[in-house]
Amino acid sequence: MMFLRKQLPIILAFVIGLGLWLQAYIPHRTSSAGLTTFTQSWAVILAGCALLLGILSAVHHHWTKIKLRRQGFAYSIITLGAFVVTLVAGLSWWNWPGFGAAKMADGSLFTWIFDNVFTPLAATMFSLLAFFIASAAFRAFRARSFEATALLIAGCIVMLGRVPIGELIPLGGGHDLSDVAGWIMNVPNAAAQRAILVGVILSQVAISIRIIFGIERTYMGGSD
Amino acid sequence: MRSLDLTNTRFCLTALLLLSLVCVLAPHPARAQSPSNPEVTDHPNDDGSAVILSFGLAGDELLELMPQVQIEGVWHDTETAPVLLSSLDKRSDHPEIYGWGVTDGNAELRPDDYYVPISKYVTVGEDGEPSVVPVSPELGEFAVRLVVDPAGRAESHPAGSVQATGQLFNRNMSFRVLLAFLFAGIIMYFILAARRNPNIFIRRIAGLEAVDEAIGRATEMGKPVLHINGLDSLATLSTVAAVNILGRIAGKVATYESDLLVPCFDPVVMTVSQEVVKNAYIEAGRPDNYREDNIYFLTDQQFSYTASVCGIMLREKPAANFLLGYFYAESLLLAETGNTTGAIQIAGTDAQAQLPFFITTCDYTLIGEELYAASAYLSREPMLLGSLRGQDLAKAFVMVMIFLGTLLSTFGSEWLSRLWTPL
Amino acid sequence: MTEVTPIGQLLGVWIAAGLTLLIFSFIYKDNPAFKFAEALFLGVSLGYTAVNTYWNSIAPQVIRPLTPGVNFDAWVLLPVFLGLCIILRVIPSLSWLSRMAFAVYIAGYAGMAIPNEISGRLLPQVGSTMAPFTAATWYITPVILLGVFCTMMYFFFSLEHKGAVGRISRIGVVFVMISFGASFGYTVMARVSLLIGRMQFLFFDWLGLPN
Amino acid sequence: MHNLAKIILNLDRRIIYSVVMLCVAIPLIRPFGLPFRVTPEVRDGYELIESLKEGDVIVISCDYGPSAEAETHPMYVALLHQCFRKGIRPVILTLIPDGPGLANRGLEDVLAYQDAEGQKPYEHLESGKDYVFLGFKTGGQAIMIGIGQGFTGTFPTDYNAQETAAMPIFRDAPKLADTKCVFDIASVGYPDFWIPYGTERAGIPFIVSCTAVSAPQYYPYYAAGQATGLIGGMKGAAEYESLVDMAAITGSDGPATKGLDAQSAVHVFIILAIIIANIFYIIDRRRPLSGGVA
Repeated sequence: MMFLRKQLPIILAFVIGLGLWLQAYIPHRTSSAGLTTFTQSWAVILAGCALLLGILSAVHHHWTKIKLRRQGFAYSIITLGAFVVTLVAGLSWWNWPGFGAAKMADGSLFTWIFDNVFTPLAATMFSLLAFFIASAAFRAFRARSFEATALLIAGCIVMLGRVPIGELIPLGGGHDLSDVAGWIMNVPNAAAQRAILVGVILSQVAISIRIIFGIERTYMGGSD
Repeated sequence: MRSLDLTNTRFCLTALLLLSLVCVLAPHPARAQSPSNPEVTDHPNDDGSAVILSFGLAGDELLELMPQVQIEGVWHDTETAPVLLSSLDKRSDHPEIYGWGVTDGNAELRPDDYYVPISKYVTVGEDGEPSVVPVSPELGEFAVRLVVDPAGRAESHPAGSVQATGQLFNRNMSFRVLLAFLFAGIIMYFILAARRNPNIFIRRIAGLEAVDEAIGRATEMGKPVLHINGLDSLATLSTVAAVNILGRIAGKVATYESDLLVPCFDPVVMTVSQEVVKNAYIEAGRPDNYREDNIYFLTDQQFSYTASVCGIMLREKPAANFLLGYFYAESLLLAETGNTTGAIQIAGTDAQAQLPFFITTCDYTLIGEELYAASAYLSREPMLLGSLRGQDLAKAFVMVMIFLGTLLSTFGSEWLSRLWTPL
Repeated sequence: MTEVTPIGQLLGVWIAAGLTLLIFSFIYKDNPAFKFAEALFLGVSLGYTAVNTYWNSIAPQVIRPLTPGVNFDAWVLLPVFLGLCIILRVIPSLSWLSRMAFAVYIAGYAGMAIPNEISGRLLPQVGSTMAPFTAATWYITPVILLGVFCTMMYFFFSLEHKGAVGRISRIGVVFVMISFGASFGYTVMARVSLLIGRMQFLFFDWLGLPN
Repeated sequence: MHNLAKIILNLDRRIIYSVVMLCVAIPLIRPFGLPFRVTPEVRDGYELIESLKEGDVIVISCDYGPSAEAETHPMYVALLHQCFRKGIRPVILTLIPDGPGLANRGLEDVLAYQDAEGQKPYEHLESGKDYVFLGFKTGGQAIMIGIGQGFTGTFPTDYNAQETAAMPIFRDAPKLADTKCVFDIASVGYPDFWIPYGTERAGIPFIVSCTAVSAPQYYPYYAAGQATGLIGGMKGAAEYESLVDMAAITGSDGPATKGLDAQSAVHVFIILAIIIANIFYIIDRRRPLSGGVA
């Protein structure tokens, strides 16, 4: 039993991880068939099942809230109601041309919900950022230190340089502010981003190695 | 009627064949008298799905070339199958097969050397219908010839025959394999070394010292602590780092006896977070205070998740917000909303595009790799410390390489930068 | 194209506009209208996820290969078993079963990450930093080299940021800050575009102002 | 003076929000039409597509949802016009769950597009032959690697539930390496994955069109030649619209071009706000505010 609980997952991780790692260096057919199986079938199925579990968890969370009449339970009723309506619309108004990815029927209730409820809510939520970024800039872009000043100046140059106005501010020599903005993006920005990228890649390689060799067991929920 | 049917396979394939021939010939107006030295070889470093026909062109007469194949090793003059071409390139454009060009000391490679990969051809079955056959090792030896000007003045060059074979190792990957094993070796070495001697120095990471302060303040105010694991799955490695840190935070929260809220974006992250937090509570000796209901799945749609988390921030008014992991556009919405509620905010991500917003709106921000280092710093766990030391060494190696490469290329040798160019 | 009736379309625009305004009310302050929109949004998105998961993962990858016929493939039972292990987490005594599934899933991605990160990102990024110094690119190549070197120094965790290391990493921080400032400036544009999009909807699609 | 500084520095957010709202609303109703120039990173992307021949297959990955519609959707529409005009055949797919709705709508809009004379130039195009929309599939990197080995294996059916194996487009281009480029229109981080898991493996060019927010992080790829073109945000989309000449095709400026004035107005306001805030900050230096660099 202990073997199933502790050792088996680690052995599985080692075999699958190492296999998919070394696979990249082997051009042979068997190797790419293994990769295909993992990416096209296994990963998709596991991710799908996990999502179903997640949906169960969310429904349970709201159901408990309603059952215990917790604060704001009325909103949970709205959430569950909207969930059921969308689910029924999505599973029944779809065409059924055999199995496989099916077409979202044009004009169906599900498409209507997507276009007129989901889309405007998502887009408006996202557009709140326009307000938030203005107030964040106002509060945070202050010349507190040398570094903060660098942030501020680079920010202002790029902000002006990336809209038509920037092309109207000449700097001599046939250049204008948008050229400076372009240089900042392409040179110092690219350099810093590249350095961060290299560090992140090495960290990812390290964490992957730890997972494959069973040293990193966060996914098992710590110790048992 | 049948001849008018445009979905007819024969029609489609013929059109396809002609189209692909046009595609090949049009952009490369190969001007030559006749191809010289046609030669067919197996495509190296592949799975046996192609052979290569290479030849030289000289002169300036525009040629129409059409390679043909036969499955048996010996040529018959009849029933040859035309080849569907995907490209006609200069050999010097393919360092992965022929090595770098003349400038790199490969005198064998002249600029007028051409190459055609053959991965599929058209054959006519017994029912008279043409079909496209992919090249594969099972087909045995291929005989290939190059027909010049198929319109009439036919002139063919047998190019010999070869069997398409799949290789077991891609030689172009040698340097990458070496690099991966080198990094793996360095990291494993330091992890093992750290187990023997866990006293490894790591520099102070600003922001992490504030973790205790933030949790302490939440306890004093009787407010919960909010932790977000980013908006990616556990397949994204920064999420693994975030969950790791969650374990440390949960341990402290358990000791201080405040509440910990973890609304999740990904169901796998949710279940793993539940396990991690539960264990942290058990280790802190407070298993009764663990409430699984506080770690739940919201939704995996970005902005409905954001709207809900903003709602939680405004209604529960957590005193400390931890925003760790991978974030997208919602970063500023979350951080600004948290800022209006007056919470201490500690953020950390390797999503480069989102870092500026955390930097301007949060109290402390872990930049890029600092997120990965943070779990080592907080836990002081030997294996994480050792791994971090290993990464530093790998980084130093990369820095030295960049210096050497720049130096060499400035003085005219492309050797090192070529080594780092993936083929 | 779509067979939505004009009534449905009109109703749709009005509902969309109403929901847009409900969310906008959040910038004044949190209020029941926003809470309503938030709850509705959460429910719809959960439903959307469920429907998508069914049609895009379960139907083609589980039901299709398990239906007798040309596509039948019994090997799918292996990942399906692991998938069931994930779902069995709802039974606490069996929750440990999901570890096997997570091990496969996470280690699989970790295994793919190593070669692909090195080939696809590390090599080209390092390789292209090794550019020769020439007079024509004096304002590019040396600056990039300096920036990459100093910033990497900042992310060195084994050394205390004192003395020369401290000064070099300070330069690195300046590069990082310039980069973040530039990103911020660039993003202002992105965020404003989103608001423009919503305003275009409200003015032109809903209120019908002349476009 | 110090009191004034305190008031200004702690200005209620809602005042800033109102000004932002006005800065967007006024230019939308009364546009002033500032001219703009095309940047090389956008031109490079445009020219790569322009250099393709009739019948070439490209992959368009629509990795954006409705939330980023304003920035990314105009780019998609302009690109489809460019493709169909030149006879380039797009294989359209999406890797994010809220992608298919918009990707399908954009495709249908362009296919049904009517020019000034009432002609429908793209009416004869056939799904599966001249274009195909594969829909969404979860998996991200896995899908990229998957289509590197074969489109039809990864997507057995397209969005309309048609079997892909029989489609002529996939006979010409059965896998990623047989296509001419990947054009990723993204509001999420998929370009970071497309390069290592998709285009670098297949050895084909990559063009990224993204929201302005993620553009800076893709500059290293553009600089290293891993991305042939980089179209950032609404400005990039407006530039692309002007290259494709959407004004000539549809009779009026594209949506991205129309939004640029409001864009300029808000930028000027934010910069003025930053300058004012800094002046008062210097006056009132004794009281540091929260926030800042770790």
